[in-house]
Amino acid sequence: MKKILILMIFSFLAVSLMLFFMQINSSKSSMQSISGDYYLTSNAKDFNIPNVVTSIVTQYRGYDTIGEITILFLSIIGVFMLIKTTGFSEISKLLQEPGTIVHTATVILFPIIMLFGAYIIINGHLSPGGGFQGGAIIGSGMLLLFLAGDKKELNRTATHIVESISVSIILLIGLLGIYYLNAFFANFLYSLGTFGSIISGGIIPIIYILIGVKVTVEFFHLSEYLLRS
Amino acid sequence: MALVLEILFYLNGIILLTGGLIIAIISRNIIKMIIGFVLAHTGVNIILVSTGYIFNRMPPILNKFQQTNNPAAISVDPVPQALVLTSIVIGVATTSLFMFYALRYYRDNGTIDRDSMEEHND
Amino acid sequence: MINPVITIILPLLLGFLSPLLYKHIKIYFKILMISVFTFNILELIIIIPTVSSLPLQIYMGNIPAPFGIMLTFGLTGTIIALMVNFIALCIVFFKLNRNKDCDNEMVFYTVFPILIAALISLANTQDIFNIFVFLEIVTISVYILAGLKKYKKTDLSVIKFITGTSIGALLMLTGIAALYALTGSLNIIHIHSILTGYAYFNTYLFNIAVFIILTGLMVEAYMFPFNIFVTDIYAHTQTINGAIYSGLVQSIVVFVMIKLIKLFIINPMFLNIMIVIGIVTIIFSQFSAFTEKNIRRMLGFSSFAQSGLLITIVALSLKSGVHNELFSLAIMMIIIHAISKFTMFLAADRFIDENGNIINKKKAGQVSFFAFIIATLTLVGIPPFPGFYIKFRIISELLRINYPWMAVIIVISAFLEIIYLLKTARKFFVKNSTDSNEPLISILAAILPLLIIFLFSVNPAYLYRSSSEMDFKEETEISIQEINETSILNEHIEENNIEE
Amino acid sequence: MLEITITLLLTILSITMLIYIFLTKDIITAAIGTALISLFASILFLIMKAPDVAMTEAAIGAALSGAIIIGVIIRIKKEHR
Repeated sequence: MKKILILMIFSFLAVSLMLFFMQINSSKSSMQSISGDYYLTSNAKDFNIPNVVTSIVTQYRGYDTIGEITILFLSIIGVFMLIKTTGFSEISKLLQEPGTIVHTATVILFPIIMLFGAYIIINGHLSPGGGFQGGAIIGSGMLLLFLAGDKKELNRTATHIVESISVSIILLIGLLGIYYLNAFFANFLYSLGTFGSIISGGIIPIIYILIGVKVTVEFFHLSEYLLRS
Repeated sequence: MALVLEILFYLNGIILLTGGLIIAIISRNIIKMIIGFVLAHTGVNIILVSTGYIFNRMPPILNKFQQTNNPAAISVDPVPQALVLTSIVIGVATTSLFMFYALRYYRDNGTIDRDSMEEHND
Repeated sequence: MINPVITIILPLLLGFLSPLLYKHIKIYFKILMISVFTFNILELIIIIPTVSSLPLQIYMGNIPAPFGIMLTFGLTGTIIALMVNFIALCIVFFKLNRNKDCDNEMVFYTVFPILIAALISLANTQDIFNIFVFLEIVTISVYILAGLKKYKKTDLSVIKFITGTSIGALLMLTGIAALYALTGSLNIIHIHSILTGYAYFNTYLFNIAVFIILTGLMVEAYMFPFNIFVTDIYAHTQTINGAIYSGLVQSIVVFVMIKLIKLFIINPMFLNIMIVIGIVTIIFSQFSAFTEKNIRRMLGFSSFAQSGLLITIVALSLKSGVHNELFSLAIMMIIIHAISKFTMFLAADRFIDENGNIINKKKAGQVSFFAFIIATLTLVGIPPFPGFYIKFRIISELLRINYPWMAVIIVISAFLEIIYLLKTARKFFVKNSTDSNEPLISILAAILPLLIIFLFSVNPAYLYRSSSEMDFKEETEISIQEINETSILNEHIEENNIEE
Repeated sequence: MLEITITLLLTILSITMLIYIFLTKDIITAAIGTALISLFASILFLIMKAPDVAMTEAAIGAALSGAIIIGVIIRIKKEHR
């Protein structure tokens, strides 16, 4: 009875949301997205890179991205805290001994995944992709490494150093923006490079590579906590 | 044509959102509840991207010529896509914390059933 | 003058560096943290004269006004940020000699500065999606802080809390999607100018979208239908979480809420809904607090009643339409409530055990007791203290714009509050003899907020002046003017007008 | 027309998957179903001309989120025995 009631309420909710969004969709043409048009038109003179989404993520709305990496950082810290307080056994009982297929496939696939992830990160401002995507790809590659039975102990201090330093460099680049152009996270290198080359777009590739390093390390941590705690 | 496509996008998003919430509220298993929230989050992301969709346009990755000649007329709205990138990462951060809290709870109390959790504690 | 963004970036940097540094330089790290918060306070005090004449617009990444993310350090936002930093400083003082409080100290010193940075940013940001992102930072910090010390029911209460806030976040994101689709902008002030500048604009659809966002925010601010799920986080975690949550997070969320209500809600039907929700929240929370035995939860319920009160009076002031000061009084109320409530939590930490009952064995010091009493009197509104002044002004303003029933509700809820809070204080008095076992540094944490309270109560004229200056409307208007000066936007609006 | 066909197919697949997750008692299949729905969503994002989002959803939403959920479930099941 309770279930049927909940189902009814939510189907009513779904129908009303659908009507609401269809109405919005029909009234949308009168005020066509002001900020989207602005970003598309001024991207060429502001940052000079092909991927407009990247320039929005790292520059136009770069402050949101700082919030985003903060959230990832916090979630890893939280998972670390939870693992610590539940007891920490070094060698996992979760993983079975891998078969030959998994082992061989990992040996072949792992370098390719690494290369692909690095490509995605570095080309973030030219083609679809970027720090978060590439970092996640490399992080899943690391997961594969664990599945293949790599039992080496992780050097936690080193990964912590990489993690903290990369975010701090991002924030320091932002502060350099205050120094040069009197605005946090301003692109003070915007005149660098030509359209469509790897070195272009000023600080955008630098920021995306740093984000990629950080995301990689964080997802690596997460999968490590998951499989070995 | 365009309207049918837009309706389908919104329908997909809204069904995932409400279906995920239904799963989250009805199911007794806490892991299944988390799965419901993940589904609902995917649904909201689809809704958000479909607000920026315009029929017969390009993705917002444009070459030099396109960018200098009225790009606003040939590309879809890039803003919702940038927002969704942020939203997806936020979703995975929340999910991982939630899962590990469930794991810690399980290790202490030996149950992940929502109803028996209440009894267990009272 | 230094760019006030520094006040956000420095704590953030400190939080990021904490996993590296904390292990090696424990005590220096704490001193570093204290100096960062002191620096922030000084910086904000320095910019107050500048911003009180003209709000300081900060464009992140040097992007012109409505398109990039804009922070506005107006007088209101600066004073709220000052309050946040001040409370943070007191909490750090309080934590200094309590190393055994949580199982993992490093995590606290990582999460706490990030939380403070997010709250300062949240108080000043003018971008709706930015509000969502930083609110998520705040809630995730709260998840972590709540789980730091494990009591019997901690995990269950955190799981419930995550459930509630996840629903809130989903609603907020849906609302933002609708808002963006309707207006094509994410900047609050720009959206406000679109809303007021176009006659053909569909305000009903718009207000539904805003209401969805506000419903999401209500989960964080514990408005009535939601506080059933999420109150446990007060009851079953450390007392310091109550101080952080009630003093910092809830105040800022309510501030954001009343900002959104003030700018966006035009349709009178939605104003009525807000008023009903606010009044039900007041009544429900005060009666729950009255019957509650767990002290932490009781103090929590009293906070929810305050946020209900604030929402109601802001909605009433908008509904009456007459020029009145209720909005600025509401902001003063937020500040006074935050300071006194967090003092009460910190003071109560010495008296209560993990179940929220008063302990007999451990004797408490005189200073904590004194601080608790003063904070109670301030909160309830007993004459010499500033709480009285604000409540008196609110009531007389309500009578002036013809809402006597609301004044009656405020008076009744204040009576209930007096009864249950003083009943609790009396228990301390009976059960505990005096004892001078209190460490000096946590006495400082209790005395600092008292100084502020006394400052306000010695000279309420100052309070009056600052509250009359803190009219949010003017700040908004100045910002709108600045935005309209950017040429691109004007061209765009003209194009749209022609199309119409 | 092709877009509409693919979208319709994806919608139907998502709905059936959702109903399956709703009805099933086995949480591990439910978790795999979630990853599948994320994958469908990522194809949908590609149709919506959002390649960046599609890539993120496939890498983070489907792979990592699924891995976390399945890992925790397996851990709980192992400790249950």
